[in-house]
Amino acid sequence: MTTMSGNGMTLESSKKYSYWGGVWDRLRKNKLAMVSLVVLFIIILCCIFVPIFSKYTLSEVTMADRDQAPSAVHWLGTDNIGRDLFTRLFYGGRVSLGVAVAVTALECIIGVILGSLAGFFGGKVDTAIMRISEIFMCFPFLMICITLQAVFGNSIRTLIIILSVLSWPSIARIVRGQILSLREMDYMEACRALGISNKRQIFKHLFPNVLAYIIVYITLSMASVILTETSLSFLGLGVNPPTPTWGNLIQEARNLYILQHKWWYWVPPGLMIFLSILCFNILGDGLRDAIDPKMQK
Amino acid sequence: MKNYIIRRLLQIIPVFLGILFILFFIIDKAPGSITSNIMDPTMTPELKAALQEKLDPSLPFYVKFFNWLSEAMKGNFGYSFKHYRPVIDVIGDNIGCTFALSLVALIIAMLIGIPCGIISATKQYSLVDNGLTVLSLVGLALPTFFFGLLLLKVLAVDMKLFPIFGLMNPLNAKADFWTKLGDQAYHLVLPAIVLGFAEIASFMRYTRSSMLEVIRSDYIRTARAKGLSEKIVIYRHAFRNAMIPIVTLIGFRLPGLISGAVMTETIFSLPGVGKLSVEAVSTRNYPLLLGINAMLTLATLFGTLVADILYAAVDPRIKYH
Amino acid sequence: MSEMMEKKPLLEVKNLKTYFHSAGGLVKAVDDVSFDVYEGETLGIVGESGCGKSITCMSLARLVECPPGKYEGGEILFDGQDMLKISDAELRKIRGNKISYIFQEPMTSLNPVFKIGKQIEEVLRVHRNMSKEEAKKEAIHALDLVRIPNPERIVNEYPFALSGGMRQRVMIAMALACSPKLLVADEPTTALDVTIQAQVLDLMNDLKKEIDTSILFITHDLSVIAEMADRVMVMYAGKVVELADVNTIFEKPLHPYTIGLISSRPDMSTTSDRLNVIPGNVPDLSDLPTGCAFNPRCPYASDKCREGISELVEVEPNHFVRCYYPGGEKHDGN
Amino acid sequence: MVDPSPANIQNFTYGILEDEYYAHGSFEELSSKNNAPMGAGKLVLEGWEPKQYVSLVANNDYWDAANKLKIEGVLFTNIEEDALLLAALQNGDIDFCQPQAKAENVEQVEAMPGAHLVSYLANGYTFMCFNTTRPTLEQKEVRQALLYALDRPSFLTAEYGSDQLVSLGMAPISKTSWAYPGDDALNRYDYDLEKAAQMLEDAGWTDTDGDGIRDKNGVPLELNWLVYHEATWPGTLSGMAYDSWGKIGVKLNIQQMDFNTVAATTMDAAPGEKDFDIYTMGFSLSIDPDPTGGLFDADAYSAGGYNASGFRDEKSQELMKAGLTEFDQDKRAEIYKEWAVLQNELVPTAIVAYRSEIWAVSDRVHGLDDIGVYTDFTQLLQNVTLD
Repeated sequence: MTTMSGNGMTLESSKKYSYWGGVWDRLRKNKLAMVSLVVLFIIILCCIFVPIFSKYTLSEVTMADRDQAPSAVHWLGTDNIGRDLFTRLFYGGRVSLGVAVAVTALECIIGVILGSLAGFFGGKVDTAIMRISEIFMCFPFLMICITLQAVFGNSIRTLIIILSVLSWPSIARIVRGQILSLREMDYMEACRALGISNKRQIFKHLFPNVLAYIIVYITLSMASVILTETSLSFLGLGVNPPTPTWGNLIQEARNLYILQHKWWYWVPPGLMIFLSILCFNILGDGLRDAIDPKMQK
Repeated sequence: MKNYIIRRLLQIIPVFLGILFILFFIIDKAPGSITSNIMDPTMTPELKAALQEKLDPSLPFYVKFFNWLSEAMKGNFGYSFKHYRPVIDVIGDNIGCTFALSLVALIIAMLIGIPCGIISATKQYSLVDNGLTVLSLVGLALPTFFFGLLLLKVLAVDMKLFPIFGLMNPLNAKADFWTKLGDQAYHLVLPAIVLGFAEIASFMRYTRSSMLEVIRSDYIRTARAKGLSEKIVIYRHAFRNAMIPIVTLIGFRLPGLISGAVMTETIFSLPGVGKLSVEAVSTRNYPLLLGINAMLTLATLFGTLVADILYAAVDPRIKYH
Repeated sequence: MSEMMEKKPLLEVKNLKTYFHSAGGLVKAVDDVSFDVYEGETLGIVGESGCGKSITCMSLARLVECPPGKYEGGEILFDGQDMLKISDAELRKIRGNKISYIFQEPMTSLNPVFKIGKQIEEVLRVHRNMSKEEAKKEAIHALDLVRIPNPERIVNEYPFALSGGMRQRVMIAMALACSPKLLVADEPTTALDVTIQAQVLDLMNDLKKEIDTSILFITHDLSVIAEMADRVMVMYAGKVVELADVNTIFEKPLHPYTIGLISSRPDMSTTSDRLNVIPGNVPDLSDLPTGCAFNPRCPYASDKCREGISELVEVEPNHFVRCYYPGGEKHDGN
Repeated sequence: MVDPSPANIQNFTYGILEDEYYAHGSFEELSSKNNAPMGAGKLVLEGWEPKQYVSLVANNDYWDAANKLKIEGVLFTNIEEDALLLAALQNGDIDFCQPQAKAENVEQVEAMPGAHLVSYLANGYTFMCFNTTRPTLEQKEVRQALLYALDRPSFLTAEYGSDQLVSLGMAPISKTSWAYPGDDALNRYDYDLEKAAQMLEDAGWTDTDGDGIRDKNGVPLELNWLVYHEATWPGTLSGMAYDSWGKIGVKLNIQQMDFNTVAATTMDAAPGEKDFDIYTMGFSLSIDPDPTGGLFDADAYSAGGYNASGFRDEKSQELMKAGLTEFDQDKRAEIYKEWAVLQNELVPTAIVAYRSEIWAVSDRVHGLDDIGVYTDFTQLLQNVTLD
């Protein structure tokens, strides 16, 4: 209620309005995004606390109860050498999600730094970085994977390095595009007029605006890394056995007999992949709409 | 405009050579050789070493690079030992199927994705919008090979509506052109759906977000105030502006037309460039590998150039000098 | 000005209510507004931003985006039809043909990817189903009418190549192409600098006579009102608070808000170094004070004003005001 | 023909080639002739589409008129995804195919109306090669202990679904060969964890630093096992070993890579640079049991040689040479039996299994049912008739 006092007017707005508070309010209204956030949260929790839920390890072979359908003893059944699939599913989740987080983080660090430099300084720096990104985008993804994995060994670490080194250009282009358009804005003109240093301009003024786009990119990149890991496992380039990942667990589906008769081999990993990617994408969309309803992708 | 294109073309050459040079460096590091795959017990080590030297002489990689480049300039992309044929012919065999498959998939994706994007943008947050969004996200969430296998199992193996494998039925190898074409199209239906489904999602989301931005602008209100029908306002005025980012998306998809889709080609036993490049890598067939990658790199670089040209063609405000 | 009265009103707006159902609650943007527009007349609507003048004029051709907007009630009689009831098809025949609009922001009101000519021809082809060639000739004629230099070239230009003033002229050409009966101008000159503003206003006046159209002119700029309007309607917080011919409004304003508005205009004669200001801010439409919305800022407000609001009363011929104490009569102030 | 040797018989498998046609200048010229082969066989190449089909028609003027084909020809179609072979057969697109020898495939063929099964034990084996030049694996006892600690019979049922299709591998001679010493002469290395642990203790591998992994003179018993993804059985076997060996203090790292890289790191690498402890592969053998130049031949320990393990044993070399100079098959059998028992005991390369081959044949095809280990289907084509 506006109250009148003296000749001035004090205006108490009903709540402290912060940018991210607003984003969260709008996101909360998007039911789909909320559901996916909850689903993702549950999946992540299961992956973290799997040792508590299950008394088996991911590599424990018990030939006696091999090839069992889901039962009270093995909640999600066992594979052809009697390893407990419930444990392997969520250890696999740890690896798959872990790789996704690591790749996305690394890719964003490289991409954002190079993108900001290209966008902010423009000119030769911009063309140089863009040409480099073009080179990286032209690389035959497969050939690089096989070679680097063959040279550096097939560990999760190599997989993360390869995936992030090959996919930073996309975030770099997004960040560059944003900074190019933001740089022309009047408030940046003001910054320059006030003599604010380049570094401060980038991180204090430009970065928060670009942050919104980066967050959207992060959710969508999580989904695409999980998918990439699955396709790498299809070609046998995924993580070394016996470490399970959702990608290599679902390869069982390639056998029509198992597809038909031993559904518990491939349904749970398939479901996990499907749900996590779907939720990340819905969240990404929801976030984009919440951050700026008419934001350009 | 013309000298802009020439300038861009000149820029492509150094990038192209740079990529190939790095590629040579990487291939040189790859363990294994052309003859590692030969498991014939009667093949003595000496014979194997001689064959290896013949096919892939152990020169430093930059020497090999210039030899290859000078030959490639003359159009001779080398010989594929495994296929007993020049690299050009081997690529030629596989590119037709990949091009047809990817083109059909791209067309499916655009014909379905773009209208859906427009509909869900004009009815934002309605049931239709949410429904279409989730449906398109399902397309993105299914790994291609998984979706392909299920489709193949249900439609081809169980219901026998579509062929199970291959690009053509060998029995009508000698049939006239049109039956052969029809047969190949019939074989490409399922793979195109699989390949197109994921693309639908990206086209839809691109169109939706760019339409959302355009729909609230002043000139749309002017168009309505001029007494134009809603359809004309949306499809002529709004979409004509929203089309600009989508056109660039198509430009970036061009390389995909010939890079092939490994998983779809493997599941449906199609002779595609995707599978060919995997095979070339695992058998360390360097001449074939370089041939494919040279082609793909050129396609990618041209793709970006075409995207920019399309951008200028569609948006009058853009003028390249 | 009085002989206007006998003429039949071109447009009759009766108790128009256009509300907005936004997340923050119900916003009564246009709350029970009634007025008429006569043929050949220029009715000015003035008020601070957020007083509902734009929504009023947009409602005339149902151009308010619903949802979140909604036409709660009232009638808009034009050419014997109620604009709120007629079908979309009927409505479209009127928009751009009998009622056309000019908007505030010329830079973004034209479609950036279509040529100027095409955007004008579109109106002609839809409403006058002219052939391509005829429409093109007519478009060139329209551009000439709005005094745009060498129209043959401009017809093939894109909007980005033109200045703000030129684009506004194109908007006017487009609006008047079908010689509409009513031209609704929503702050057409606000975004233009002063010199261009004057040219555009002259142009509109000349064209008004030439095409015998009436103009509904919306602005917050009193000097523009003084120059353009025959009659003036003052709006505040979604309601009409005063309506009279232009001279009466400037010489003898009766509603305290109008008085405040007129007196806050700087003019050469005042010597005091402080401009007098209407205290306070424009009220939040979703959280209006009870009674007369102006009472918190009104020096003459009394308890009566805080409980209820008077009707629009014709205190003098053709001079309506919505205030219990028109002219700020003395009262015991309780 | 170089010098007389009983093994030269395998050189006849290439068939007779027309001298003039195959005269060639450059290497490319010769190898491009592969696209237009000229042979003297029962079939003639009629047409082909790369990666799709090869069509061969009956050779009407075949020299042995009595054995001319009774059918028009044979059409080979390319099906990438192994899982689709049986579906294509059921659909009638193909008449016969060779799916993987697994119980699930046998079960599907037997349940398929209009198709039947032909199966036999194949001439070849899958093996697990130890790098005997490594300190961890140079002792015979350690290799034997690792075998005792690997439940191979269970692996056979897990991977192939039933033990009719495969039999436990014990010696580097095909079980179907006349030179096979017979199961009772060989050690099965039955699964016995305690025995394995004890053997490691006796061999001096004890867990001195208490980290759960045995070590000796500071070297931990940690092994790198290279598997390729093109087949599923290496993954299964290594998965089981990871678990059971872990229980007796052996640390196992499994490295998955493509076939070419495995071959390159093991066989093609120069001696001393063969960077592996264990690798698994499957070999199909030639018709003669002579093992020279193979996995166990000390002279084959070179870049590109098949003996990646670096195994050298004088007795084994002597026996191999003796086998090549003896022309009486019974005497040769005795030499190779003795040689096989020696390898079964030294175990530089452990034989995992002798696998079967199965053919799924449509009922409308007659005359193909006696495909056998040494009779390829091409040798039966003249008896084939179709409904």
